[in-house]
Amino acid sequence: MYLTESPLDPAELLASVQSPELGGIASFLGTVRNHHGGREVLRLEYSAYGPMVEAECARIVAEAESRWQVAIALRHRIGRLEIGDAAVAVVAASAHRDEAFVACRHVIEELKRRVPIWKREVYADGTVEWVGSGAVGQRGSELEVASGVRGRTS
Amino acid sequence: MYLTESPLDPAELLASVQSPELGGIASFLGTVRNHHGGREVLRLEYSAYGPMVEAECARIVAEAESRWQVAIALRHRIGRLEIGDAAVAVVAASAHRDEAFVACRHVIEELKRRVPIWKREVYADGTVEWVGSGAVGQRGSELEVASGVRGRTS
Amino acid sequence: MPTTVAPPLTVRVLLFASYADTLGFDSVELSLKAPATVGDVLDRLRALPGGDRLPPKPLCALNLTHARSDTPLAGGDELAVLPPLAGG
Amino acid sequence: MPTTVAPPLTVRVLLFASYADTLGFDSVELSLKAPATVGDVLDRLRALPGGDRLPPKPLCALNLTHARSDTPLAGGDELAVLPPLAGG
Repeated sequence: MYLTESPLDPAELLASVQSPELGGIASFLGTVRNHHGGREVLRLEYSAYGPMVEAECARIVAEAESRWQVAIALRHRIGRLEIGDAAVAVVAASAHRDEAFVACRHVIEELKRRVPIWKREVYADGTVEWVGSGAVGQRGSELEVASGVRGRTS
Repeated sequence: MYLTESPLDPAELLASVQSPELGGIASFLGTVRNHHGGREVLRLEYSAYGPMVEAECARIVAEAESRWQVAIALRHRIGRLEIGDAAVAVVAASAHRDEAFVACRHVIEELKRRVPIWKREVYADGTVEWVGSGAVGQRGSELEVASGVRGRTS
Repeated sequence: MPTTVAPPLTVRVLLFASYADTLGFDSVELSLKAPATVGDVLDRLRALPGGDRLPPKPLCALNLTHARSDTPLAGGDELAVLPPLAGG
Repeated sequence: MPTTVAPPLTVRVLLFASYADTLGFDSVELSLKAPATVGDVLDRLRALPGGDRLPPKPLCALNLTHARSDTPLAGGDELAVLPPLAGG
Protein backbone atom coordinates (compact mmCIF):
# COMPACT_ATOMS: atom_id res chain seq x y z
CA MET A 1 0.00 0.00 0.00
CA TYR A 2 1.38 3.35 -1.02
CA LEU A 3 -1.29 5.34 0.83
CA THR A 4 -1.69 5.44 4.57
CA GLU A 5 -3.65 7.40 7.14
CA SER A 6 -0.96 6.74 9.77
CA PRO A 7 2.15 8.83 10.46
CA LEU A 8 4.99 7.96 8.11
CA ASP A 9 7.92 6.04 9.53
CA PRO A 10 11.07 6.83 7.50
CA ALA A 11 13.08 4.20 9.40
CA GLU A 12 10.62 1.48 8.47
CA LEU A 13 10.72 2.48 4.78
CA LEU A 14 14.51 2.56 4.91
CA ALA A 15 14.62 -0.92 6.39
CA SER A 16 12.27 -2.20 3.67
CA VAL A 17 14.78 -1.46 0.89
CA GLN A 18 18.13 -1.82 2.64
CA SER A 19 20.26 -4.80 1.72
CA PRO A 20 23.93 -5.76 2.00
CA GLU A 21 24.45 -5.17 -1.73
CA LEU A 22 23.05 -1.64 -1.75
CA GLY A 23 25.38 0.85 -0.09
CA GLY A 24 23.84 4.15 -1.20
CA ILE A 25 20.44 5.24 0.04
CA ALA A 26 18.89 8.54 -1.04
CA SER A 27 15.68 9.67 0.62
CA PHE A 28 13.18 12.47 0.33
CA LEU A 29 10.72 13.52 2.98
CA GLY A 30 8.09 16.15 2.29
CA THR A 31 6.70 17.78 5.42
CA VAL A 32 3.86 20.22 6.02
CA ARG A 33 5.09 23.81 5.95
CA ASN A 34 3.61 26.59 8.05
CA HIS A 35 3.27 28.93 5.09
CA HIS A 36 2.13 28.84 1.47
CA GLY A 37 1.87 31.67 -1.00
CA GLY A 38 2.60 34.18 1.73
CA ARG A 39 -0.21 32.92 3.99
CA GLU A 40 0.11 31.26 7.37
CA VAL A 41 -1.04 27.64 7.26
CA LEU A 42 -2.46 25.99 10.40
CA ARG A 43 -2.83 22.44 9.10
CA LEU A 44 -4.00 20.60 6.03
CA GLU A 45 -6.06 17.74 4.80
CA TYR A 46 -4.96 15.38 2.06
CA SER A 47 -7.47 13.37 0.08
CA ALA A 48 -6.90 10.96 -2.78
CA TYR A 49 -8.38 8.80 -5.48
CA GLY A 50 -7.14 5.78 -3.58
CA PRO A 51 -7.26 2.94 -6.12
CA MET A 52 -5.54 5.07 -8.74
CA VAL A 53 -2.89 6.22 -6.26
CA GLU A 54 -2.00 2.58 -5.70
CA ALA A 55 -1.94 1.83 -9.43
CA GLU A 56 0.00 4.93 -10.44
CA CYS A 57 2.56 4.63 -7.62
CA ALA A 58 3.12 1.00 -8.58
CA ARG A 59 3.78 2.11 -12.16
CA ILE A 60 6.17 4.86 -11.07
CA VAL A 61 8.12 2.49 -8.82
CA ALA A 62 8.26 -0.20 -11.53
CA GLU A 63 9.49 2.34 -14.08
CA ALA A 64 12.23 3.57 -11.74
CA GLU A 65 13.31 0.06 -10.78
CA SER A 66 13.56 -0.98 -14.43
CA ARG A 67 15.37 2.19 -15.50
CA TRP A 68 17.93 2.21 -12.68
CA GLN A 69 19.41 -0.49 -10.45
CA VAL A 70 17.49 0.60 -7.39
CA ALA A 71 15.03 -0.59 -4.80
CA ILE A 72 12.32 2.00 -4.11
CA ALA A 73 10.07 2.54 -1.11
CA LEU A 74 7.28 5.10 -1.42
CA ARG A 75 4.50 6.15 0.95
CA HIS A 76 2.04 9.05 1.04
CA ARG A 77 -0.08 9.97 4.00
CA ILE A 78 -3.65 11.27 3.71
CA GLY A 79 -6.11 12.69 6.18
CA ARG A 80 -5.48 15.56 8.55
CA LEU A 81 -1.83 16.61 8.94
CA GLU A 82 -0.30 19.14 11.26
CA ILE A 83 2.64 21.47 10.59
CA GLY A 84 5.87 19.45 10.44
CA ASP A 85 4.14 16.13 9.76
CA ALA A 86 5.62 14.11 6.92
CA ALA A 87 3.23 13.84 3.97
CA VAL A 88 5.40 11.83 1.60
CA ALA A 89 8.52 9.68 1.86
CA VAL A 90 10.63 8.22 -0.94
CA VAL A 91 13.64 5.98 -0.38
CA ALA A 92 15.92 4.77 -3.18
CA ALA A 93 18.63 2.24 -2.38
CA SER A 94 21.32 1.38 -4.90
CA ALA A 95 24.83 0.03 -5.17
CA HIS A 96 25.73 3.43 -6.67
CA ARG A 97 24.84 6.71 -5.04
CA ASP A 98 24.35 8.46 -8.37
CA GLU A 99 21.52 6.11 -9.27
CA ALA A 100 20.06 6.39 -5.79
CA PHE A 101 19.86 10.19 -6.03
CA VAL A 102 18.55 10.27 -9.59
CA ALA A 103 15.90 7.62 -8.95
CA CYS A 104 14.76 9.24 -5.69
CA ARG A 105 14.38 12.59 -7.38
CA HIS A 106 12.58 11.06 -10.34
CA VAL A 107 10.05 9.26 -8.14
CA ILE A 108 9.05 12.35 -6.16
CA GLU A 109 8.73 14.43 -9.35
CA GLU A 110 6.59 11.79 -11.02
CA LEU A 111 4.45 11.42 -7.93
CA LYS A 112 3.73 15.14 -7.93
CA ARG A 113 2.97 15.11 -11.64
CA ARG A 114 0.90 11.94 -11.93
CA VAL A 115 -0.55 10.71 -8.63
CA PRO A 116 -4.13 11.83 -7.81
CA ILE A 117 -3.78 13.38 -4.38
CA TRP A 118 -5.18 16.75 -3.31
CA LYS A 119 -4.72 18.94 -0.32
CA ARG A 120 -6.86 21.49 1.38
CA GLU A 121 -5.05 24.08 3.42
CA VAL A 122 -6.54 25.62 6.54
CA TYR A 123 -5.20 29.15 7.02
CA ALA A 124 -4.74 31.24 10.11
CA ASP A 125 -7.45 33.65 8.87
CA GLY A 126 -10.01 30.84 9.00
CA THR A 127 -10.29 30.24 5.27
CA VAL A 128 -9.88 26.82 3.68
CA GLU A 129 -8.67 26.26 0.12
CA TRP A 130 -7.88 23.45 -2.27
CA VAL A 131 -4.23 23.89 -3.22
CA GLY A 132 -3.66 24.42 -6.93
CA SER A 133 -7.33 24.98 -7.64
CA GLY A 134 -7.61 28.64 -6.78
CA ALA A 135 -8.78 29.27 -10.32
CA VAL A 136 -11.00 26.36 -11.27
CA GLY A 137 -11.50 26.61 -15.00
CA GLN A 138 -7.93 27.68 -15.69
CA ARG A 139 -5.48 25.57 -13.76
CA GLY A 140 -6.52 22.05 -14.68
CA SER A 141 -4.86 20.56 -17.73
CA GLU A 142 -4.58 17.28 -19.52
CA LEU A 143 -1.34 15.48 -18.65
CA GLU A 144 0.80 15.69 -21.76
CA VAL A 145 3.68 13.32 -21.16
CA ALA A 146 3.69 9.95 -22.83
CA SER A 147 4.82 7.88 -19.87
CA GLY A 148 1.95 9.13 -17.78
CA VAL A 149 -0.82 9.08 -20.34
CA ARG A 150 -2.20 6.03 -22.05
CA GLY A 151 -4.93 5.63 -24.58
CA ARG A 152 -7.02 2.49 -24.50
CA THR A 153 -4.83 0.73 -27.04
CA SER A 154 -1.40 1.37 -25.52
CA MET B 1 30.98 16.98 16.11
CA TYR B 2 30.89 15.50 12.63
CA LEU B 3 32.75 12.33 13.63
CA THR B 4 31.41 9.69 15.94
CA GLU B 5 32.28 6.18 17.03
CA SER B 6 28.63 5.42 17.78
CA PRO B 7 26.02 4.05 15.38
CA LEU B 8 24.48 6.81 13.26
CA ASP B 9 20.91 7.80 14.02
CA PRO B 10 19.26 9.20 10.86
CA ALA B 11 16.13 10.21 12.79
CA GLU B 12 18.16 12.31 15.19
CA LEU B 13 19.97 14.06 12.32
CA LEU B 14 16.65 14.67 10.60
CA ALA B 15 15.21 16.20 13.73
CA SER B 16 18.24 18.48 14.07
CA VAL B 17 17.49 20.30 10.81
CA GLN B 18 13.72 20.02 10.52
CA SER B 19 11.71 23.19 10.99
CA PRO B 20 8.20 24.40 10.10
CA GLU B 21 9.58 26.56 7.27
CA LEU B 22 11.49 23.76 5.56
CA GLY B 23 9.19 21.32 3.80
CA GLY B 24 11.67 19.39 1.67
CA ILE B 25 14.26 17.12 3.23
CA ALA B 26 16.73 15.15 1.11
CA SER B 27 18.98 12.62 2.81
CA PHE B 28 21.81 10.32 1.94
CA LEU B 29 22.92 7.32 3.91
CA GLY B 30 26.04 5.37 2.97
CA THR B 31 26.10 1.85 4.35
CA VAL B 32 28.77 -0.86 4.39
CA ARG B 33 28.42 -3.16 1.39
CA ASN B 34 29.26 -6.85 1.44
CA HIS B 35 31.36 -6.64 -1.70
CA HIS B 36 33.99 -4.37 -3.25
CA GLY B 37 35.90 -4.82 -6.47
CA GLY B 38 34.48 -8.31 -6.86
CA ARG B 39 35.66 -9.44 -3.41
CA GLU B 40 33.50 -10.42 -0.46
CA VAL B 41 33.85 -7.97 2.43
CA LEU B 42 33.33 -9.15 6.01
CA ARG B 43 33.54 -5.80 7.79
CA LEU B 44 35.63 -2.67 7.75
CA GLU B 45 37.44 -0.17 9.89
CA TYR B 46 37.28 3.56 9.35
CA SER B 47 39.98 5.85 10.67
CA ALA B 48 40.35 9.59 10.35
CA TYR B 49 42.46 12.68 10.86
CA GLY B 50 39.94 13.81 13.44
CA PRO B 51 40.64 17.53 13.88
CA MET B 52 40.78 18.07 10.14
CA VAL B 53 37.56 16.11 9.61
CA GLU B 54 35.84 18.54 11.95
CA ALA B 55 37.36 21.56 10.23
CA GLU B 56 36.72 20.38 6.68
CA CYS B 57 33.17 19.21 7.37
CA ALA B 58 32.41 22.58 8.95
CA ARG B 59 33.70 24.29 5.79
CA ILE B 60 31.65 22.03 3.51
CA VAL B 61 28.48 22.63 5.53
CA ALA B 62 29.08 26.40 5.65
CA GLU B 63 29.68 26.51 1.90
CA ALA B 64 26.46 24.59 1.19
CA GLU B 65 24.41 26.69 3.60
CA SER B 66 25.67 29.90 2.03
CA ARG B 67 25.21 28.69 -1.55
CA TRP B 68 21.69 27.29 -1.08
CA GLN B 69 18.87 28.03 1.35
CA VAL B 70 19.34 24.84 3.30
CA ALA B 71 20.05 23.50 6.75
CA ILE B 72 22.58 20.65 6.68
CA ALA B 73 23.27 17.84 9.12
CA LEU B 74 26.32 15.67 8.53
CA ARG B 75 27.84 12.79 10.49
CA HIS B 76 30.48 10.16 9.74
CA ARG B 77 31.13 7.10 11.85
CA ILE B 78 34.61 5.68 12.45
CA GLY B 79 35.89 2.52 14.08
CA ARG B 80 34.80 -0.99 13.27
CA LEU B 81 31.67 -1.30 11.13
CA GLU B 82 29.75 -4.39 10.09
CA ILE B 83 27.95 -5.03 6.80
CA GLY B 84 24.84 -2.85 6.57
CA ASP B 85 26.01 -0.36 9.19
CA ALA B 86 25.65 3.28 8.19
CA ALA B 87 29.02 4.99 7.73
CA VAL B 88 27.86 8.43 6.68
CA ALA B 89 24.62 10.41 6.83
CA VAL B 90 23.79 13.73 5.18
CA VAL B 91 20.49 15.56 5.62
CA ALA B 92 19.58 18.74 3.72
CA ALA B 93 16.36 20.55 4.63
CA SER B 94 15.03 23.37 2.50
CA ALA B 95 11.85 25.18 1.62
CA HIS B 96 12.42 23.92 -1.94
CA ARG B 97 13.07 20.28 -2.76
CA ASP B 98 15.35 21.15 -5.65
CA GLU B 99 17.77 22.90 -3.30
CA ALA B 100 17.49 20.09 -0.78
CA PHE B 101 18.50 17.49 -3.37
CA VAL B 102 21.29 19.55 -4.91
CA ALA B 103 22.79 20.51 -1.56
CA CYS B 104 22.59 16.97 -0.19
CA ARG B 105 24.34 15.60 -3.25
CA HIS B 106 26.97 18.33 -3.12
CA VAL B 107 27.80 17.66 0.52
CA ILE B 108 28.34 13.93 0.08
CA GLU B 109 30.48 14.50 -3.02
CA GLU B 110 32.61 17.10 -1.25
CA LEU B 111 32.98 14.87 1.80
CA LYS B 112 34.30 12.07 -0.35
CA ARG B 113 36.65 14.42 -2.15
CA ARG B 114 37.98 16.50 0.74
CA VAL B 115 37.48 14.90 4.15
CA PRO B 116 40.42 12.86 5.54
CA ILE B 117 38.84 9.51 6.33
CA TRP B 118 40.22 6.11 5.38
CA LYS B 119 38.85 2.63 5.45
CA ARG B 120 40.43 -0.76 5.74
CA GLU B 121 38.41 -3.64 4.38
CA VAL B 122 38.56 -7.11 5.88
CA TYR B 123 37.86 -9.70 3.18
CA ALA B 124 36.44 -13.19 3.39
CA ASP B 125 39.80 -14.62 2.30
CA GLY B 126 41.43 -13.18 5.42
CA THR B 127 43.28 -10.30 3.77
CA VAL B 128 43.00 -6.71 4.91
CA GLU B 129 43.49 -3.70 2.64
CA TRP B 130 43.36 0.07 2.75
CA VAL B 131 40.71 1.10 0.22
CA GLY B 132 42.03 3.31 -2.57
CA SER B 133 45.65 2.65 -1.69
CA GLY B 134 46.19 -0.61 -3.53
CA ALA B 135 48.96 1.09 -5.49
CA VAL B 136 50.75 3.40 -3.10
CA GLY B 137 52.93 5.62 -5.25
CA GLN B 138 50.37 5.97 -7.99
CA ARG B 139 46.95 6.68 -6.56
CA GLY B 140 47.61 9.62 -4.27
CA SER B 141 47.29 13.05 -5.80
CA GLU B 142 47.23 16.65 -4.78
CA LEU B 143 43.71 18.00 -4.57
CA GLU B 144 43.31 20.32 -7.53
CA VAL B 145 40.11 22.18 -6.89
CA ALA B 146 40.23 25.72 -5.63
CA SER B 147 37.50 25.48 -3.03
CA GLY B 148 39.28 22.63 -1.31
CA VAL B 149 42.85 23.86 -1.53
CA ARG B 150 44.23 26.94 0.11
CA GLY B 151 47.64 28.39 0.18
CA ARG B 152 48.84 30.16 3.30
CA THR B 153 47.72 33.53 2.00
CA SER B 154 44.16 32.74 0.91
CA MET C 1 -32.53 1.40 -45.32
CA PRO C 2 -32.30 0.56 -41.62
CA THR C 3 -28.94 1.18 -39.93
CA THR C 4 -27.58 -0.68 -36.93
CA VAL C 5 -27.86 1.49 -33.83
CA ALA C 6 -25.21 0.76 -31.17
CA PRO C 7 -26.66 0.36 -27.67
CA PRO C 8 -25.87 3.26 -25.31
CA LEU C 9 -22.70 3.20 -23.25
CA THR C 10 -22.89 3.51 -19.47
CA VAL C 11 -19.84 4.84 -17.64
CA ARG C 12 -19.27 5.80 -14.03
CA VAL C 13 -17.85 9.31 -13.61
CA LEU C 14 -15.93 10.30 -10.48
CA LEU C 15 -15.16 13.84 -9.36
CA PHE C 16 -12.71 14.82 -6.65
CA ALA C 17 -11.67 17.70 -4.44
CA SER C 18 -12.51 21.12 -5.94
CA TYR C 19 -14.35 19.61 -8.92
CA ALA C 20 -16.66 17.66 -6.62
CA ASP C 21 -17.30 20.89 -4.70
CA THR C 22 -17.93 22.80 -7.92
CA LEU C 23 -20.43 20.36 -9.41
CA GLY C 24 -21.90 19.30 -6.09
CA PHE C 25 -21.45 15.54 -6.45
CA ASP C 26 -18.58 13.08 -6.50
CA SER C 27 -20.00 10.21 -8.53
CA VAL C 28 -22.55 9.81 -11.32
CA GLU C 29 -23.52 7.21 -13.94
CA LEU C 30 -23.85 8.61 -17.45
CA SER C 31 -25.27 6.96 -20.55
CA LEU C 32 -23.77 8.06 -23.86
CA LYS C 33 -24.41 7.29 -27.47
CA ALA C 34 -21.69 4.95 -28.76
CA PRO C 35 -19.02 5.51 -29.89
CA ALA C 36 -18.02 8.00 -27.21
CA THR C 37 -14.79 9.46 -25.89
CA VAL C 38 -13.57 11.01 -22.64
CA GLY C 39 -14.26 14.38 -24.25
CA ASP C 40 -17.95 13.51 -24.71
CA VAL C 41 -18.28 12.93 -20.97
CA LEU C 42 -16.60 16.26 -20.30
CA ASP C 43 -19.11 17.96 -22.61
CA ARG C 44 -21.96 16.38 -20.64
CA LEU C 45 -20.44 17.54 -17.36
CA ARG C 46 -20.06 21.07 -18.70
CA ALA C 47 -23.81 21.21 -19.37
CA LEU C 48 -24.51 20.59 -15.66
CA PRO C 49 -24.82 23.38 -13.06
CA GLY C 50 -21.27 24.52 -12.20
CA GLY C 51 -19.86 22.53 -15.12
CA ASP C 52 -18.89 25.69 -16.95
CA ARG C 53 -16.13 26.09 -14.36
CA LEU C 54 -14.27 22.97 -15.51
CA PRO C 55 -11.08 23.81 -17.41
CA PRO C 56 -10.90 23.25 -21.19
CA LYS C 57 -8.81 20.10 -20.83
CA PRO C 58 -8.97 18.74 -17.32
CA LEU C 59 -6.76 15.87 -16.25
CA CYS C 60 -8.69 12.61 -16.66
CA ALA C 61 -8.13 8.99 -15.74
CA LEU C 62 -9.87 6.03 -17.33
CA ASN C 63 -9.90 2.85 -15.26
CA LEU C 64 -7.08 4.13 -13.01
CA THR C 65 -4.82 5.27 -15.87
CA HIS C 66 -4.30 8.79 -17.17
CA ALA C 67 -6.25 9.30 -20.37
CA ARG C 68 -6.64 11.98 -23.02
CA SER C 69 -9.90 13.58 -24.11
CA ASP C 70 -9.87 11.59 -27.37
CA THR C 71 -9.55 8.24 -25.57
CA PRO C 72 -12.55 6.06 -26.55
CA LEU C 73 -14.88 4.69 -23.86
CA ALA C 74 -16.34 1.24 -23.33
CA GLY C 75 -19.36 0.26 -21.26
CA GLY C 76 -18.57 -0.09 -17.55
CA ASP C 77 -15.57 2.24 -17.70
CA GLU C 78 -14.70 4.34 -14.67
CA LEU C 79 -13.75 7.86 -15.71
CA ALA C 80 -12.26 10.19 -13.10
CA VAL C 81 -11.93 13.93 -13.65
CA LEU C 82 -8.97 15.14 -11.63
CA PRO C 83 -8.36 18.67 -10.32
CA PRO C 84 -4.76 19.93 -10.34
CA LEU C 85 -2.73 17.39 -8.38
CA ALA C 86 -1.21 18.46 -5.09
CA GLY C 87 0.49 15.38 -3.67
CA GLY C 88 3.93 15.46 -2.13
CA MET D 1 80.43 39.41 3.21
CA PRO D 2 78.31 37.71 5.88
CA THR D 3 74.69 36.94 4.95
CA THR D 4 71.82 36.63 7.39
CA VAL D 5 71.01 32.97 7.98
CA ALA D 6 67.38 32.28 8.88
CA PRO D 7 66.90 29.97 11.86
CA PRO D 8 65.66 26.47 10.96
CA LEU D 9 61.96 25.75 10.77
CA THR D 10 60.45 22.96 12.84
CA VAL D 11 57.22 21.37 11.63
CA ARG D 12 55.24 18.40 12.84
CA VAL D 13 54.50 15.86 10.11
CA LEU D 14 51.58 13.44 10.39
CA LEU D 15 51.08 10.29 8.34
CA PHE D 16 47.89 8.26 8.14
CA ALA D 17 46.53 4.91 7.05
CA SER D 18 48.61 3.30 4.27
CA TYR D 19 51.30 6.00 4.37
CA ALA D 20 51.86 5.42 8.08
CA ASP D 21 52.14 1.70 7.36
CA THR D 22 54.54 2.35 4.48
CA LEU D 23 56.93 4.61 6.38
CA GLY D 24 56.48 2.88 9.71
CA PHE D 25 55.53 5.92 11.80
CA ASP D 26 52.58 8.28 12.09
CA SER D 27 54.21 11.41 13.46
CA VAL D 28 57.62 13.08 13.27
CA GLU D 29 59.17 16.49 13.92
CA LEU D 30 61.31 17.78 11.09
CA SER D 31 63.69 20.73 11.01
CA LEU D 32 64.09 22.43 7.68
CA LYS D 33 66.19 25.28 6.35
CA ALA D 34 63.98 28.36 5.91
CA PRO D 35 62.31 29.22 3.63
CA ALA D 36 60.67 25.84 3.07
CA THR D 37 57.53 24.53 1.39
CA VAL D 38 55.30 21.51 1.69
CA GLY D 39 57.28 20.01 -1.17
CA ASP D 40 60.50 20.22 0.84
CA VAL D 41 58.95 18.07 3.56
CA LEU D 42 57.82 15.55 0.98
CA ASP D 43 61.39 15.37 -0.36
CA ARG D 44 62.65 14.65 3.15
CA LEU D 45 60.06 11.92 3.62
CA ARG D 46 61.02 10.34 0.31
CA ALA D 47 64.58 9.95 1.54
CA LEU D 48 63.38 7.79 4.45
CA PRO D 49 63.00 3.99 4.25
CA GLY D 50 59.73 3.31 2.37
CA GLY D 51 59.49 6.95 1.34
CA ASP D 52 60.08 6.08 -2.31
CA ARG D 53 56.59 4.61 -2.32
CA LEU D 54 54.90 7.98 -1.75
CA PRO D 55 53.17 9.27 -4.91
CA PRO D 56 54.66 12.22 -6.84
CA LYS D 57 52.05 14.65 -5.50
CA PRO D 58 50.33 13.27 -2.43
CA LEU D 59 47.36 15.05 -0.92
CA CYS D 60 48.59 17.31 1.91
CA ALA D 61 46.97 19.41 4.60
CA LEU D 62 48.64 22.26 6.43
CA ASN D 63 47.11 23.17 9.78
CA LEU D 64 43.90 21.29 8.95
CA THR D 65 43.46 22.83 5.48
CA HIS D 66 44.29 21.26 2.14
CA ALA D 67 47.57 22.64 0.81
CA ARG D 68 49.62 22.40 -2.36
CA SER D 69 53.25 21.36 -2.56
CA ASP D 70 54.38 24.94 -3.18
CA THR D 71 52.61 26.23 -0.04
CA PRO D 72 55.25 27.87 2.24
CA LEU D 73 55.75 26.60 5.79
CA ALA D 74 56.10 28.45 9.08
CA GLY D 75 57.58 27.20 12.33
CA GLY D 76 55.12 25.14 14.37
CA ASP D 77 53.04 24.14 11.36
CA GLU D 78 51.30 20.78 11.34
CA LEU D 79 51.63 19.10 7.96
CA ALA D 80 49.59 15.99 7.25
CA VAL D 81 50.27 13.74 4.29
CA LEU D 82 47.00 12.10 3.30
CA PRO D 83 46.58 8.80 1.45
CA PRO D 84 43.68 8.59 -1.05
CA LEU D 85 40.54 9.49 0.84
CA ALA D 86 37.92 6.84 1.37
CA GLY D 87 35.23 8.44 3.48
CA GLY D 88 31.55 8.00 2.76
